[in-house]
Amino acid sequence: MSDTHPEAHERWILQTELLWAFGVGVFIAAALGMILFTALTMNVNPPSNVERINPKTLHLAGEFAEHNLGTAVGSDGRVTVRAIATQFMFLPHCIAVPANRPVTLRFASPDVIHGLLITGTNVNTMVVPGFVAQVHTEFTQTGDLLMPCHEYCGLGHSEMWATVQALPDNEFKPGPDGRVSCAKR
Amino acid sequence: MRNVERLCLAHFWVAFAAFLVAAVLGTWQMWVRSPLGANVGTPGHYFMSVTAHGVSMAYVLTTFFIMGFGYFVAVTALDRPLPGKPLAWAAYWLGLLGVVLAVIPIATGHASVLFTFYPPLTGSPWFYIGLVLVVAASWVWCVLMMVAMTQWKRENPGKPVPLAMFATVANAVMWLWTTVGVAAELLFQVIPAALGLVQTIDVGLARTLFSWTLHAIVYFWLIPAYIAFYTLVPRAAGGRLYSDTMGRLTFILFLIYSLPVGMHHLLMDPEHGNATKFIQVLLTAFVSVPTLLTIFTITASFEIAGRLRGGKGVLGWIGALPWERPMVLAAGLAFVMLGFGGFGGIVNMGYGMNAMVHNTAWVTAHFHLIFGGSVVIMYFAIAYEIWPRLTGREHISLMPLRLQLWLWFIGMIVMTFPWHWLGLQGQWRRVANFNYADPIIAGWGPWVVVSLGGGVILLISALLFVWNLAALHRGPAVALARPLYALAVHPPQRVPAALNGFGFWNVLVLVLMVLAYGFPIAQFVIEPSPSAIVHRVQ
Amino acid sequence: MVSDQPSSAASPREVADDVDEVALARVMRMVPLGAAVLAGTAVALLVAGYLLIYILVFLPRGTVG
Amino acid sequence: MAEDISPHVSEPHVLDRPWQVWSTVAVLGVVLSGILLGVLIIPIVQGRGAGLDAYTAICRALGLLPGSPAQPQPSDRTPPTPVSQVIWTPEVLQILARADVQRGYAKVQEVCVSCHGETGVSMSPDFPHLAGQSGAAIYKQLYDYRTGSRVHPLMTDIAKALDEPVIADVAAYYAGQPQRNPKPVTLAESPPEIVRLVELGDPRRNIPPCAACHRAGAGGPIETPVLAEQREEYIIQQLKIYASGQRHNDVYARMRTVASRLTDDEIAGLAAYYRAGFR
Repeated sequence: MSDTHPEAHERWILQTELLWAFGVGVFIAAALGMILFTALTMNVNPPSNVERINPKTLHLAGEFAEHNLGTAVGSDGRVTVRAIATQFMFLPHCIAVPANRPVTLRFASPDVIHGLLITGTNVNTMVVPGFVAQVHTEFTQTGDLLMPCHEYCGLGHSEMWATVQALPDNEFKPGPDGRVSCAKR
Repeated sequence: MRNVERLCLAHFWVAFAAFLVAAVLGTWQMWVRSPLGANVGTPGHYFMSVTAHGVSMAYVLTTFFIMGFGYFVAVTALDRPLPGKPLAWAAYWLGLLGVVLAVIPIATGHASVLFTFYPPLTGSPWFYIGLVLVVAASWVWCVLMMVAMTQWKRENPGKPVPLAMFATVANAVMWLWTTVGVAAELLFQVIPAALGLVQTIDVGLARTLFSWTLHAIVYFWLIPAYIAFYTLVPRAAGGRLYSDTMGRLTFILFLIYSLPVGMHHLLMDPEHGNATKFIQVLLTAFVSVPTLLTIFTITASFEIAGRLRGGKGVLGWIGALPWERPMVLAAGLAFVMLGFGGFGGIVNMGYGMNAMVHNTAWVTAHFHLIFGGSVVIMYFAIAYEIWPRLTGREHISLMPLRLQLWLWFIGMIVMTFPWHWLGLQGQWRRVANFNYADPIIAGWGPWVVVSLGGGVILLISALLFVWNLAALHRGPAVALARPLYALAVHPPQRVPAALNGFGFWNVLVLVLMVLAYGFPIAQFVIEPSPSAIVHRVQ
Repeated sequence: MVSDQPSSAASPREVADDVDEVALARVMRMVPLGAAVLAGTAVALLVAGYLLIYILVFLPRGTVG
Repeated sequence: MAEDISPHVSEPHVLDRPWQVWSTVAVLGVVLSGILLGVLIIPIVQGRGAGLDAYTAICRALGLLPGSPAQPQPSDRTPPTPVSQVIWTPEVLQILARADVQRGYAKVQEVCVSCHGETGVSMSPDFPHLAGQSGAAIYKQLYDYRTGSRVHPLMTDIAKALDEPVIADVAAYYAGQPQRNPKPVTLAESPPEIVRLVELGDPRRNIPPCAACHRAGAGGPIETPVLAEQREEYIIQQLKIYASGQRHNDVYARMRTVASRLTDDEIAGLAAYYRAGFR
């Protein structure tokens, strides 16, 4: 404490704290700045798509009926994957996706909360009954990837996983109906 | 001590008994999911254990420790008897009844829904009612803390409330705000479903209400560790607290910023849009401010102590600190773990980057390091520091205490560092048995075994901790209790009312909660999401 | 149980403290420098690590939205 | 250090004003900048890149419209008939809960006794035992027979003759019939690989444990049937026609997937395990 009045020294201490707080503010701005920069320039968001769907009648008809699941290439060339996360398996069990091309993955759950990630990629979402989970991404690597259910959904949770085949362009060949299924390995 | 010793000891022993059981279960779980424990136990056993581990560590250890420590602070910091002591005992027995009510269905496999309840999975109603009783008991504690402070302020007009008590009441006020979310979810959604009164549940609303509690509750657990940082550690290190005002500001910032940020647990959920998620990420960035202020203020307090003991040069004071004292050692180790855990946290908070780590072992590593590491090691240090005052007996030697703290630190680092690596590889959470034949998972096996090693070290440390405390009941009678609470470089003479009470801050919290959680909850009230059929795990 | 002195004393003398005021005055001329250096580098490392993991691990795994 | 309390320190409430003003400004500033960035700037910039007007992008960011503010929403084509028409709604569950066992018993006497027996113990190997079966499971199978999602030479016509409340009554009646609880051969004697299939499933072949759905209170799908004490031949036959896909009224192919991954002796082993009365 310098010989000045304790009052002045206490104010000096508070000034050092404010200086530190300013430094902390710079660091927080750096972290938030990176988030803002990639959001504005590369559309990097957490996957969110507030699209409601009735989990109880999911299997009857519509987008998530059993026959409509899997990878489909639209007339405009957009690749859309539709899959179901249900107690204790994903349907389809193997999903084929193209590498280095924009892909939209859509999931729904007819029963409880599930969640999924694809190892080595940024595909990650919860699958909440009542909503369609949608992830827009691009697979930057090829090969067989693992897609486990990463949210507790009952006693069979540990056995609930599917395989994702990220195929290079020459192997990703849609059939006449635009559907692509996994290559038998 | 105005005979609250038995009340505090009763709370602490319930807390540490639950802690010991949960530590054993945690280690068993890590063995079962490792390559060494393949085909041991069934998923039923595993998820029963995960539920018990979560409930014991997150609800029983924390709530009872915080209540016990709060009663201790209210009596020693204010130096007056505890108001409504019979009420405190009633709350204790209510909480204990709640714990028993919750543990029975867990042990019989009727509540394997984990401690974060995944509706529409619904357990036995007694499980939820038990937890509500524990929360109700903590509400009584909050009222007693506020009454104690108000009475003290009436008896000492104009004088600043001691920092330890100010922080404890800040924690109580924040906890009352915090429990609104889970109370609404349990009372209006989950318990009616568990009782069979309703057949469906609005899952989107349930997750949003639970997220309201899910983050602020970790600050309810964390603030006692920060009370130790600000009011016990500077004295133990033989120095002064660098700034008392900054201490008050830190606990006020915790009260304000820990509440409106819960939705960063739902970044990967489909039921909220990007806008509300970005707002909550930005607010989450500001919840790191009080922690970063604390790091500076307490390191400065350490520097004062180190220099007073002859530390020279820019960092010479570090070596001069009395590391042989458990409170000082624990604070140092806690800061290291807070650093690594904090790093894990800002990565989780990274808006889009959360997709890289959500629900992977990275998240498990984050909260084991911050809660299991820096907060719980400070719980140990607080227990070691105040046990002599509660039992009237002194530790024979500090060596076993230091050994226990080191083991906890080493175990935590060995357990959680592999988890960070495995999390980035995609290892997902809550798996009873891995398919180690899969080429991707096979690579994880050795790292899981390394983290199992860390788990075993933690178990040894947990056993040693309870042994140290139990042994102290038979230690030699203590001669004279050293003064406990730290003194600031400038003890506060006058403090603005804003830094001496919470009236104004509650208004600010209300405004923040309306801005941050208003729309997300309103969207379910305006148009409920399609409900899901209840799946009973009973 | 030996009663404990309150920490809310108006003036420091009321609370026994083994800190000598003159030594404290001498020490306080240097104090927050060491803390600023240590805590500053720690926080800088944290944020640098955050930015590195964002650029080197997260972004190469493909965009997400 | 000066000892006196300096006189010019003003009263607390005067000191208070700046604290309240500055803290409100700071906190509201943080939140409003968050709202400005999150609700306006990011969605509008991202929307422009995806060809969305500002209003749509903001509504998508807030969650008032489905879709991401940064990507066009994929279109969709609807496919042909579903696998099963049963919908588990609160109303259906109420019908099951309020089923009248007496009326069910009367209909059982009239129709079901000849094959399934009065107490649910069936007369021949190719008719399943129904004693103690889950009410929801019987309800779903009868409903599937009625809608043609499942076909059987006898059951299709019988189910078509029953309307929904009576189905619930028959289901409730048989669900109420006590199982014989034969003293099961001890767990130790049943082959370990079968016990492991029931308790742990097989992570390698992505088969979840049978107990994860079929054990009471496991929290699995609502329509999961009870397998304990079921006829061995019936379980084997059903697993085989699931594997071949001839029977396909299991929602999202849960049983078709599992059955197609089981070997024949595993199927036989599981059938013997459950006939022995294990839960």
